[in-house]
Amino acid sequence: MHVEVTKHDFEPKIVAFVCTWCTYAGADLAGTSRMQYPPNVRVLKFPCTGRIDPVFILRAFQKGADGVLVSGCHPGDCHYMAGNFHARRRFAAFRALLDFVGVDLNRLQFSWVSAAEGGKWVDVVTELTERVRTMGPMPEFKELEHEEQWSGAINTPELKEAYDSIG
Amino acid sequence: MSRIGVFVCHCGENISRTVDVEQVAKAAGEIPGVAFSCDYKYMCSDPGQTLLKKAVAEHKLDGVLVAACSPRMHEKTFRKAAEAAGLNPYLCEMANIREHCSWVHEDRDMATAKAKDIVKLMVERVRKGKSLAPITVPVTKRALVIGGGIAGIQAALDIADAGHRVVLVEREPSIGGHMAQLSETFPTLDCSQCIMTPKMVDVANHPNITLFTYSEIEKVDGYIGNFQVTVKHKARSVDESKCTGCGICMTKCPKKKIPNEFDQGHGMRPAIYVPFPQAVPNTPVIDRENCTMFQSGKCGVCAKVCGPGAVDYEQQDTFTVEDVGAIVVATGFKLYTIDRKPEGSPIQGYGEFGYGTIPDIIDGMTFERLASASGPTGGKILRPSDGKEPKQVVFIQCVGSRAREKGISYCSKVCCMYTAKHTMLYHHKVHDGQAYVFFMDARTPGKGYDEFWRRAVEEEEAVYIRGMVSRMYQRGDKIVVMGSDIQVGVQVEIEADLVVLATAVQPQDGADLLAQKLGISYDKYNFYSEAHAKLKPVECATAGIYLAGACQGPKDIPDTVSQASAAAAKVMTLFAKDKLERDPVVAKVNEKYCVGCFACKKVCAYGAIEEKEIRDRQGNLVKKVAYVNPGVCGGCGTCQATCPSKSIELDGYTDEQIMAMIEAL
Amino acid sequence: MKNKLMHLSNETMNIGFVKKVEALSGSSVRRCFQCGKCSAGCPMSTFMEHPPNRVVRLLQLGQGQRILAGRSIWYCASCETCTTRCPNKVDLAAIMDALRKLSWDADGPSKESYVQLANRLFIENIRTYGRQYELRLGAAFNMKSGQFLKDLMLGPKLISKGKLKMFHSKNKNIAEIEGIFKRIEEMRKKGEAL
Amino acid sequence: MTPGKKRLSYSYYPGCSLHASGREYDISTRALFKALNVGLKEVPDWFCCGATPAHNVDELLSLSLCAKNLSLAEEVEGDLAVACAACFSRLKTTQHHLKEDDTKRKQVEVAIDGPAALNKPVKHILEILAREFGLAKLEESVKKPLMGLKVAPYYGCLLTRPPEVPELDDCEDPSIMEDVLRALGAEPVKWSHRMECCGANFTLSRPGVVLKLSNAILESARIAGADCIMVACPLCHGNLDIRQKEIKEAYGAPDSTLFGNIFGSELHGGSAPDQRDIPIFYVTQLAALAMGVASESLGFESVITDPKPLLRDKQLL
Repeated sequence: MHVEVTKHDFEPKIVAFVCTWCTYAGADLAGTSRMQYPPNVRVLKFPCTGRIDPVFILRAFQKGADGVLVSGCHPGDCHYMAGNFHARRRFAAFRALLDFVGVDLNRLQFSWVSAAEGGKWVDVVTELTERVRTMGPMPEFKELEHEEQWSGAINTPELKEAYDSIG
Repeated sequence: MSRIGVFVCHCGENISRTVDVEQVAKAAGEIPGVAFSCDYKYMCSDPGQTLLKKAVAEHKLDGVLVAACSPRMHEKTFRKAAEAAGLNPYLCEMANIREHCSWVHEDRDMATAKAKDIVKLMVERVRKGKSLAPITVPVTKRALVIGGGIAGIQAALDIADAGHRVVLVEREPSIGGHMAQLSETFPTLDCSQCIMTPKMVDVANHPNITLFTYSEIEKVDGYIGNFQVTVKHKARSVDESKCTGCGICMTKCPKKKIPNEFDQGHGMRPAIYVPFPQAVPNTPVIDRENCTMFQSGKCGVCAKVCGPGAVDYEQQDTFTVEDVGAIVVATGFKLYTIDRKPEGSPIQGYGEFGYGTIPDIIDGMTFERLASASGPTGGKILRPSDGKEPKQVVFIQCVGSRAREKGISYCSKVCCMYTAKHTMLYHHKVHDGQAYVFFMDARTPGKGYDEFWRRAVEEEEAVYIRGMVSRMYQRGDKIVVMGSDIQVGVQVEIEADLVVLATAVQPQDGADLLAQKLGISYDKYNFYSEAHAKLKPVECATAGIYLAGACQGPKDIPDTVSQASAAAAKVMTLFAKDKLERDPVVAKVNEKYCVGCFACKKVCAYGAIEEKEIRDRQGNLVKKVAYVNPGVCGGCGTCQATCPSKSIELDGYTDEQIMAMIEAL
Repeated sequence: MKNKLMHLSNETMNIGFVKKVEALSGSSVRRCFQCGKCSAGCPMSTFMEHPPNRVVRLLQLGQGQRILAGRSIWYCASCETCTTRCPNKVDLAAIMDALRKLSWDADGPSKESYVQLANRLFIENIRTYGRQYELRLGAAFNMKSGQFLKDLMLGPKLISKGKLKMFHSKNKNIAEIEGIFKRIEEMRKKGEAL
Repeated sequence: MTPGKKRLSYSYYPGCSLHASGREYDISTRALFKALNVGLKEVPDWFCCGATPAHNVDELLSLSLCAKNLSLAEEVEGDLAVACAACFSRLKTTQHHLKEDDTKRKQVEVAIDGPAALNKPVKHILEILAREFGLAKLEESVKKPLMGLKVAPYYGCLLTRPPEVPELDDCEDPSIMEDVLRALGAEPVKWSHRMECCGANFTLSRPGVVLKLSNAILESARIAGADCIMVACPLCHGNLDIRQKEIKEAYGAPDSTLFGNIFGSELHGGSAPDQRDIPIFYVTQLAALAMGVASESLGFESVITDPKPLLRDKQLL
């Protein structure tokens, strides 16, 4: 099957944090089935969605991701029994926080993709990519990185006092 | 500065067709810290692996990245090659540029750019990787089998015959389980007890088997190879070491009219009893709730007549701790009943069949007892209400099973076959009787099974009616059965003398509680979950625990025996080694920073995290910290994402590694 | 009904009709595995040419027209026995309601006119009077169905027993009933309700 | 509620039948509540609930009519007491559906041009007697126990079905009628047809259906040795009472299959057929009678199958 490739002005950068047992395997299945999806996604493999720290998502946005996908096993199917349940609770809270900070939640997607759902992986990635493409780039966090980066120097009296009090 | 080698594979044309592998290799070579990069047609081939080994030696590489297929495909291959070249295998990683890149994208430029990115990320992962050593744990070569039905018996005998010691724990006073209750078995119609009791005797006589009946699992500690299991030995009120099994206590017991559980309540037994004559062990127990001595303090007949003085009214429950390396769970099933269920129960009864109040509506197991030569009627088919021989018997399949409205949507698998068997047994015993079967589908896959069912229809003259029964009620001494034949499209009414329900197979009572003690998972019905439906059908997700028989799902005897032997084989495989090696992806605690909040302990699904005391030289408690038992840790990393002080870390997926990868985005 | 050959194809299976039935009834049709328990318990089954399970089967095959052409749906007494006992939570009573509604809308080609007529008169009575007046209902039914002598002996007896009122008054708030009928008709016209 | 302190009081939806063919149900309900000192205030200007014909062909109309009645009932204090089993079923079903289905609720709110009031508890008379007034208190209040009266309690279709809607009792094995009968001193008989359909509203369009189904019910009651049948639905009452004579004419001797086939009488051999009249009582008639209410004010004169000989025989008149 040949898919007509269209060139776009904006190619969003999508980062996917996936668990190794379900979604990574599901993405493998999409490959062995030769399904096609946008090449914008970069996959980072974790043993379990339970391992994924929300900080990783923030960092990914800072490092230029325009959209982030977190995907693991379906609830109840976790290889590690309950990791995805912890992830689900954690990210429910985290989403609310991101919303509060002002991040458009359309840039952050959570999904369950099992090892048998190659097609679903393709759908999820395609949908997220196209959605983020219409939203345009996300510069806010990138700028934030430069502003807030701490040189490591204790160059204000407040900082010095705080540092000393830790001992 | 690290010295990483990057090897980009063409995979024939699978990768190189859409990814410019030369460019990827070239770009990789320009990443700081990459000391060597190349591309090759088939990295997994012998010459490919040799190329990798040579490069490690020549360029003194301290890390290897193979950009090729999915790590699920060849990670083991390349880690072995790296190890052969003298590198720690965990410093070898794979970048998936086939399944995740070349196969799913058409645009060569974009695919190549993506492949470069993937390689860049993975180089960072290799750079921050650590040498890891496989974890070894010793193995106690003694197995525990829970449940003494045919599954547990088969597993215990197989393991014991292989030369390993086995502890077999059974909740009831005798082993034998449900198979001992059956009259004849399909599809051969051989007598169940005739093939079962010799196996029970084998268990009792086997030098490698320790048998604990009337005992339950109290507590399970430890992990694969090293379980400590506390067994509760319920007070039998009879000293097993003294009892000779003469049975005089049972004949003299004045309380004889207690419904016998073994006969489904249709025969009688005394208060001091063995469940059935061939019981193993042949040592009676006193049913304290029904014993006059225990209830009113007066009687004591059994103690007076017991020659060896084995009866002991003062006996207490005792506990032992058994060290075992593997556990086979074989707790079997119970049958669903149509009784009214307590309010809020997820399972419902059958009000339309009278909620079990009509005496001549019985279940399949009761029919087995009626048909059994050792049963309460001596093998004659006589109905419970008035002891008459029923001339019209209606069998109804799928009662409870395949009825999601009643709370059970699965098929119980054995009912089609045993109902066919029942019609045959009935026809053999009551020549002028007629059997009717209401059924939806005849599910008879299995060797000789469909032929068996057809025989029931064609030769034994059972009338099969495709349709279900809506309602049954008593009219005089008959039961009016209101059903339908969907093929003809009419309602069917039969005045039956006896109705036999093929009720659903459910897990044993307390299956969920046992699972919680063992730390294994179970489904919403309380059937135990296997690790993989296809490829790990006897393993649990919890290492070292195996499943056999109907506790995992409804099964007939041949399937149960096969699974029991398979579970035994898994135990033997485990016992073939003195030490266990396992993947070192486990969490470790940085005790310096751990504040002992134990948030990690709460989220750990494996119970791998313990509280460890840190003491100074004087022995004063300084603080408590978390400690991860590497034998138990499953390696999910949930603890690390949860830890507020970032003082627990999963080897192979450290924050440092992941952050480095994100930085390289 | 004759056993006509059933051609099955995307064209002959009217799945749109089945979807409408599912939407109106709020019950799945595909969930039925044809155990026949509904037909076994149906008090009206003997009056139907398609017993209840077969009505669902025909729906599964997209053969709505065969159901509407018959009289089975008009012989359902809405006793809910089928719904109560269905092992698969198929709400057959609601499916029957939906089928009757669709037949009604299509001005049903059904053979069963008496039941339809009775329903129509009943609803007309509500619209006109707000409440049901049984004498009027019975009389109108006999007139329109041409069974002038039906239950002839019962009428006077019931009137003498006070069971049938000769006279009745309209509700004071009768206008509100007309409003309900009108607004439902409008919603349907606009496609806002089925 | 503390007993004795606050008087039980209900709003009341009689329904069309209770103002016509089932007027004795209405009369006896009012008499009973008065005897028990329980308040009962009729909802003003209520409409027909639509009954079976409306939901049969137009669910939205049925839901709207019931929703309209429920909001009319809001104007009267107290939980809504309903005597007619069909009205009870329709009102409860409406509450259940509209609470679960937002789309339907919105459509209904357009139709009735106002919000749907779904929270007023709808209670059947039986529920009020057995649970709210209480069986113990009911037993205490009995002045003339219905000693020796063998009653076949007939639930019919709608009182308990479908299981998730009426919330009255177990949908296959209810006992609320039996409990009330025992409290009144009567003897409920065990019989097979207490929940079979009587033919319902086919009485108008296809009376043959009613004859057949009601015949089976009357038969079953006779076989069980019942003196009479107790009902809680005017339609069931109509079918079993008004058409009883016709049934006898149509079926003659009882048939042994209970399912009216034409060979029935042949199968029955020589024994004399049991053709006893089976009077049909409303639950409120029996209860009021036991409470000592004068039989003249219970509408017995409106009944076709005369219950007086039976009551006289049992010394209850």
